[in-house]
Amino acid sequence: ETLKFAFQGALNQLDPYSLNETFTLSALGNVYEGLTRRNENLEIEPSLAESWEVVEPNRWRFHLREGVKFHNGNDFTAEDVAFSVERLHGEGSDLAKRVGSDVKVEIVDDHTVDFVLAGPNPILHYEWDTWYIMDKEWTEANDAVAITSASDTTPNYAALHANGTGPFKLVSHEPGVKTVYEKYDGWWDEATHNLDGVEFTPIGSDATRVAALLSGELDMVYPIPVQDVKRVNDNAGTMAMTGPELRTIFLGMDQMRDELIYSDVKGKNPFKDVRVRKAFYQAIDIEGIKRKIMRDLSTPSAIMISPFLFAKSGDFERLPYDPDAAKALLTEAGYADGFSVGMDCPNDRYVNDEAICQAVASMLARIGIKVDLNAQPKAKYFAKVLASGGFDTSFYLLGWTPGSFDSWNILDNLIQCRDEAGKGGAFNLGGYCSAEVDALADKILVENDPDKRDALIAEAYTLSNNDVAHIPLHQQGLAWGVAEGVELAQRADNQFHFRFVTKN
Amino acid sequence: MFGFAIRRLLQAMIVMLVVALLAFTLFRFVGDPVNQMVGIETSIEEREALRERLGLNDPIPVQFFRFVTDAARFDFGTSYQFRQPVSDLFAKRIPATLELSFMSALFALVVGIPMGIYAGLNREAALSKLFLSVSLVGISLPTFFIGILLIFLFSVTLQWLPSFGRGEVVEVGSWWTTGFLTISGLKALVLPSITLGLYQMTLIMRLIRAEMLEVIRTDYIKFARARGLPDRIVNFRHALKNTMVPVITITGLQLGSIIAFATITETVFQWPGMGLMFLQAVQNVDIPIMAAYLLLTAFLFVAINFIVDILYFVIDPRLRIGRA
Amino acid sequence: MSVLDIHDLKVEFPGRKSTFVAVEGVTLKLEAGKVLGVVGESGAGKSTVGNAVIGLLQEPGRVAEGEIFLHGQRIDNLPDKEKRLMRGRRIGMIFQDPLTSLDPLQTVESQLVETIRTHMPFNAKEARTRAIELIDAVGIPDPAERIKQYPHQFSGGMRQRVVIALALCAEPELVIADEPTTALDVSIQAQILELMKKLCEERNVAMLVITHDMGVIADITDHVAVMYQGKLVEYGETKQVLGAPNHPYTQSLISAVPRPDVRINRFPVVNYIEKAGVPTKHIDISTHWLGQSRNYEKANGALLSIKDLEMRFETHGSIIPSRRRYFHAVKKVSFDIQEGETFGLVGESGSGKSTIARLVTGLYHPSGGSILFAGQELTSLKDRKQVLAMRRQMQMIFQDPFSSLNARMRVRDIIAEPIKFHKLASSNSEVHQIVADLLDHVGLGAAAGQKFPHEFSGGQRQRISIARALATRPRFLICDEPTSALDVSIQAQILNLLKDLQEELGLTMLFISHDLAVIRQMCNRIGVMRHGELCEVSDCDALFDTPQHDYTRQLLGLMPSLDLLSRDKLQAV
Amino acid sequence: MPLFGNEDVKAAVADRTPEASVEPRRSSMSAFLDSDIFHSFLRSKVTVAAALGTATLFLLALLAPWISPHDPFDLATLSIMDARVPPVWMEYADPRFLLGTDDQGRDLLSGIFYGMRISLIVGFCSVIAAAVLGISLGLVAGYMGGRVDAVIMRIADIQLTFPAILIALLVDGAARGIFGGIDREVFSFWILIFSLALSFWVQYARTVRGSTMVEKNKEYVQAARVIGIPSVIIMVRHILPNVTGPVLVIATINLALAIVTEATLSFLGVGMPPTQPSLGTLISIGNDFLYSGEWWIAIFPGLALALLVLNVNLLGDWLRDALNPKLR
Ligand SMILES: Nc1ncnc2c1ncn2[C@@H]1O[C@H](COP(=O)(O)OP(=O)(O)OP(=O)(O)O)[C@@H](O)[C@H]1O
Ligand SMILES: Nc1ncnc2c1ncn2[C@@H]1O[C@H](COP(=O)(O)OP(=O)(O)OP(=O)(O)O)[C@@H](O)[C@H]1O
Ligand SMILES: [Mg+2]
Ligand SMILES: [Mg+2]
Repeated sequence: ETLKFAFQGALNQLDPYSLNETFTLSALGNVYEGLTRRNENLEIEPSLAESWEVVEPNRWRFHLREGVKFHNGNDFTAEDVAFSVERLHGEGSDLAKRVGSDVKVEIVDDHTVDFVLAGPNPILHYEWDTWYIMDKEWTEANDAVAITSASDTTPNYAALHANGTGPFKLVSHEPGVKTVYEKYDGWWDEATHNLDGVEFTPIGSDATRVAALLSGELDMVYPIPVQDVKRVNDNAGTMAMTGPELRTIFLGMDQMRDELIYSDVKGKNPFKDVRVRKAFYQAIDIEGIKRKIMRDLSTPSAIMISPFLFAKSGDFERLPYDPDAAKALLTEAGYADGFSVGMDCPNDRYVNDEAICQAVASMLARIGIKVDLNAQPKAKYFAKVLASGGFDTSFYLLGWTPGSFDSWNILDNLIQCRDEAGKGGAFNLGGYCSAEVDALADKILVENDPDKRDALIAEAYTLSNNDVAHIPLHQQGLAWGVAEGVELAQRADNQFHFRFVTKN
Repeated sequence: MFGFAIRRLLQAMIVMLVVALLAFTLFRFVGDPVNQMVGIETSIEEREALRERLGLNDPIPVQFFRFVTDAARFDFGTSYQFRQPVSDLFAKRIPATLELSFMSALFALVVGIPMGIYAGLNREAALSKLFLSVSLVGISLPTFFIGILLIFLFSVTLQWLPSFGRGEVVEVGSWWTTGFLTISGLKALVLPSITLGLYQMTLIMRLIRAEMLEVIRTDYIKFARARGLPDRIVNFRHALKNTMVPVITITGLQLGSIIAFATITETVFQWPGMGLMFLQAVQNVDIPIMAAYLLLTAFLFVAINFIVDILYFVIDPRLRIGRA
Repeated sequence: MSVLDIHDLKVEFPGRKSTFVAVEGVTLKLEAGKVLGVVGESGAGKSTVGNAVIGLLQEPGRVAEGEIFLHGQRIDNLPDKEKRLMRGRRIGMIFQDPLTSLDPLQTVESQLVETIRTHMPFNAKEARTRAIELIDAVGIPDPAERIKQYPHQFSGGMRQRVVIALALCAEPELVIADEPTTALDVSIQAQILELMKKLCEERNVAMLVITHDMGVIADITDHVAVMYQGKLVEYGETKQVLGAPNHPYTQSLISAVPRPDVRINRFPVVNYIEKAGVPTKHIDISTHWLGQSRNYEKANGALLSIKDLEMRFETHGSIIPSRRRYFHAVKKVSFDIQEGETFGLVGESGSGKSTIARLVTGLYHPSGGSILFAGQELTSLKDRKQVLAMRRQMQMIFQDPFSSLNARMRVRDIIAEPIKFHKLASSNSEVHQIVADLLDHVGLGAAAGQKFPHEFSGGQRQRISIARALATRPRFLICDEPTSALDVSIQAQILNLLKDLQEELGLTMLFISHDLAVIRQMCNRIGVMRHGELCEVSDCDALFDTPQHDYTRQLLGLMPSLDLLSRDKLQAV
Repeated sequence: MPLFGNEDVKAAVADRTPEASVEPRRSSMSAFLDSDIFHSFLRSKVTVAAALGTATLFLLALLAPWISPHDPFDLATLSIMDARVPPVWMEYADPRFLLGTDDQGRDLLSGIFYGMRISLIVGFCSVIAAAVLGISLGLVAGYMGGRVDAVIMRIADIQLTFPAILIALLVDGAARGIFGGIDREVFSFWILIFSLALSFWVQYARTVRGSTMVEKNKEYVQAARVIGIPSVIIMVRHILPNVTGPVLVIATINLALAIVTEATLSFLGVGMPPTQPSLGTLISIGNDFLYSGEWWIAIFPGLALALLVLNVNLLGDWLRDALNPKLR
């Protein structure tokens, strides 16, 4: 059987280290494998490593699977792992943080590798399911050791070809047009799928993508717009698979500058006042957004992480939707007549991102805040609001999935203090800063006891929630369209792996 | 004729140079390419280093000079998104766009010309008025909307024709892929060609009609009738041929804009051509692709113009001999 | 039996509000081998008769009454298909303008061959042979070669010959020629008329010649029909009609024709033709506005003095100077015009007459030589004030009354513009007065100022042009073929008006025309031009009586003999 | 030698009729009502219908703030809970919203009125800007000739290689790059007008240049020069009024084209922002809801757009034929 599927974005190139982006990693995850992998429920499983243990607090030992062969027939050995770490740290790598730069690799024997750390790190291997192991000989033979950089005039061999150990081989790849995979007969694991091949086409336009599914041309498309879920379900021969996604969508406010860039308030920054932030929070009718914009395909969230990734998330509650209270808070803060503020929003990144921003704008209008919405494609949006753009925003919408599926990633990236240049919480665009939270984060990083760790994390969230550091909105839902007869696993991290597919 | 060709060629080169300058300067201000090349977690120092390596910190004239000399060698650099030479990417995409444009132009001409002739010769006939009114719909609805409605009707509801892509393509030689040789390839061409060609068809039809109306009032047509020539000869050999001169100009220009408008059609039908790549490049601020696309469109346009000028010589003896 | 027999023809054009009757009650007969001329002023319905015969009346025109017979067969009510078969085969047609009558994209051969093969059972080769014969017959040298060329490679005269060949190629019984020579030069006109007459006699073809040129009528026709406002007012043998016209319209028409042989003071204007509107007012120059500030210093010597004037046009531009090509339109021309005199310039088309006028008025900048006006060298004037002062003294009246007035401006604004621009009046109301006055003087009446140019006839428009020229209170007036676009009758009125104004205002004039007869009536001295050179300058009478230059003699020889014309009512000087 | 056109023949006829010169002047209005153009207008039923249709739509757009049941720009009046209400004749409808609401709870009917207003404003402004630019350059190129002409026409050539869509994408990107975080609501409008004008001016310039080259050789221009009037005044006062006929036709067609192009640009994301939706923005928003059964969000604005453009095009069509002297 051949599976034909489409995704909204393109698989631009095949080098597994050059782009840290969910879809690219997911697509390459069918060809390449990491030392670990995650199953349907996102639990970590052995993959190229059969098992591992922390032999000393700072030394992790990985026992590699024997008899594994790359698609070109080469054997998989410890050499390849060491090589992959080296390459991962090479210039132009986008995934260098997968293995910290202070981590040393020691080859014990052909199938045993030690990782020596500078300090304890309980979550060392959490993101290793997307750190793919490459074949040393193949890479060197094809002169692909250096990771592609845009200034190179000849393309990196690894950007156009792939040689992994995974369940599928790459047959052909035309970036932006079509990618063809074929079943790898020599895979070490037992195949639970029944596919002979897979054909991937990127289809950017939502309507066209849905049409292609409805007309029976494709077996699977994702994502499908939430509004089309019903249509896909009603259509004979197709159905929509929905489920929660790990990504948390939230609003952020510039609390760092002394005067907002985009506002009619001059000389001071209203967002420095927690009452204003709280007013914004309470003005938002999250249920309305859930029902009307997300069509119930979202989970309103009280904290910045998905409940699936944090055991104590049930302890938190959202501030109630209460425009009157919001108005009162504003008045109290001295903005009885409201003020205007510019809002930055992507329009092709998250599910219904622009519609959410518009809805937020009209909700805020009710408490007297005039929002000037600037919604633009993600490339332009990120260029503006991220560090490289000088955090050029006053009020923004952002989504975040912690790559390690762990709260420390959130604290580190989104909540920790940062300086003007972005040192510290690099994606803490609003520049929220609390010494107490930062201190907690440091403790969390090195805490090996899971229960204590969770308690510390809960404390950090409570502190930042009290400060209304951000306004968490919801975890958006996943919606995949599947043709009848196709069964697959929908992982909450929005990765699509062919090994879970059966088609008849 | 030779001198004329040389002169046109020179002008074309100047046009290309100016376009290059425009493309280059405009793109220097669009977004930040570095952000596109690296992942979200790359540090600021790393970004700065990359910026330096790409030459994005060089003085602008240096960058422009590099741009032009490279472009002259068909080297448009490496795409930020795809990490591949832009020229290779385009080489793969050009067949798709050209085949689509060709089919649309064919559709526009094959349907538009006879309708235009008919409407011009039978000004008051009911059928002419019907042609005119119906064709107006073609220019009254935005292309993307027509495309979406066609998909809705023919792909989703009737399931006759595919809604996206080129279908199966066959390689012809080492550098061309064609959809003309397979059933699915031909089927895939139908909807996009109609969507793209509808507007041009309307224009061509109206243009021919208007020209026809004028030409059949000229003295030489009157004289041709006075000579007792049959209507067929008068209408086709004399009138139609004389309408061709302006029609060729406009059609030529329209062909250029077919290629440009393909952007939208390709987006709607996920047609893997240059336009689709360009639009994605705009969204991802992939400067090398954008620059190459603009230069390429300009080049195609200039080339078409050149051909149109040469066609004049073939059609209009006054020029052929007058210039020699 | 006569070839063509038109009986009581009425042609109408149904319009939006009313039906316009273009031709009514026309009855004509034409015998084989004879030439019938149809004359009449513009719009009289001449072409309509021709079109009705060949069945090509323009929409929505139709034959409302009457019958047309060709060799006794009724043809006006034939079905379309048979009409088409008759066209070209039995009736040939020649139109006025050879430049536009031929399809520019087809060779002469293909046009001839297709016509021949449409009407005759020839194969391609035979048709080609016949085409070459025809081209030869109409006097084009080297027919086998020339036939392969395109129309634009032929001169105007040759193209008209091709048109004639096309009209004759199926040996029709009747040829209709609608103003066949109006677009051509006098010399070529004579050749073409000669050719047509010859062919007509040789092949025993009947010919209907439509024209408004009395010269053509006198030259080639056997019978003549005079039309006026769609009606046939006179019909008879040419000699009789021209020599002793019966109808007052014919009389007035004939009297208005300028003659080379007699010089008259004023043309007899017969009011039958056109109401000139308000009678022109006499101007007392000493009290009138036009007389104010006319105290120009009397030029010592000539008012206008041209020396070695040269004009070259670049015909082929190039960056390399040696590769540029020039056309020498005016070569070393020198002449003087005295104050108060009228100087005439004649010559064939393209001889450089208009170019000289433009050089004098400053529309072109000369390539060499000098132009002295009232002692001032014009080409060296730099100061804008001085230039304007000069411009004001020189005005021009153009040939084409239809394009010389801005269609989007009211007549009063057209005339007021120069007054305002040169600040010749102190207030708006004064401007108004002056405009009204000027309109009175050119015989239009002040009310005309409210209208737009398109509401006027050609003659009336030319009067507006004159009023505009007068508005700057000029001293020197250039008239570039001011009447060549007009009917003879209207021409007479305009020439009268110019004469009157010149007398009253003491204007100096440069009068350009290709019509020797008109020149003779208007000028004191005459210059003859050819190929950009001035061949001869002499006094008017001397030129006509004792021409010096060969070319002048040739020109005089080409003038149609108007001996037949009635000489009644002419006041010879 | 003159060729007598039909018009001229008619003038000659008027010449003969004694009344011609003494006829009292009629008012320009009654002259218009009596003119051929007006009558050809009345004769064509389609055109009359198109004119009425256009007038109605223009009026609706003009009066949008007064006749719309809701103010779609006033965000404070929107409630997300009103989102995607179907038109009144369908199930689950809300009588407040005649044609239903869009995904933000905006009343579609009001949205269409306002959207039409914005589409028309964008259309008119860009057409006027393009016409002013094109006419000026065309006049100068045609009148001056030579090098000036060559330069202007080469610029036009270069311009032609960039269709409106490309220009808008470029201008939009460049503007964002240069002005940084621009206020989309304000800038989109100007960017649209700028890009549309930039891509339309060439047509005007070419047409006007062509007619100017014909006109400048006419004798009335020479007459003005003989009087001494400076070139600029000749261009503006004498030539300009004589070359406006075709310009009017182009302008009408361009208005329709501008509205459609604006819609397309909205689809590509560089048109008017959703907070100030034009018809095109409304369609591209509704486009996402075409398959989900909420067809009215795209179809009603689409119909309005098609009606508007169709009517304007029909008028343009008629105008083209009516003003073409060669076809009379
Ligand atoms: N197609 C038409 N529609 C309406 N009126 C027409 C048409 N053709 C000619 N006429 C009118 O018929 C009358 C006669 O026109 P015709 O062309 O026969 O004049 P003519 O004597 O040939 O004049 P000219 O010397 O200017 O050629 C004119 O008044 C003209 O306005
Ligand atoms: N602007 C110009 N550029 C090039 N050639 C020109 C230009 N103006 C006039 N000529 C040429 O100069 C020659 C003289 O033209 P001119 O108009 O003076 O002739 P003319 O004697 O007035 O003829 P006509 O009787 O036809 O008016 C012609 O061959 C004409 O083609
Ligand atoms: Mg006539
Ligand atoms: Mg002349």
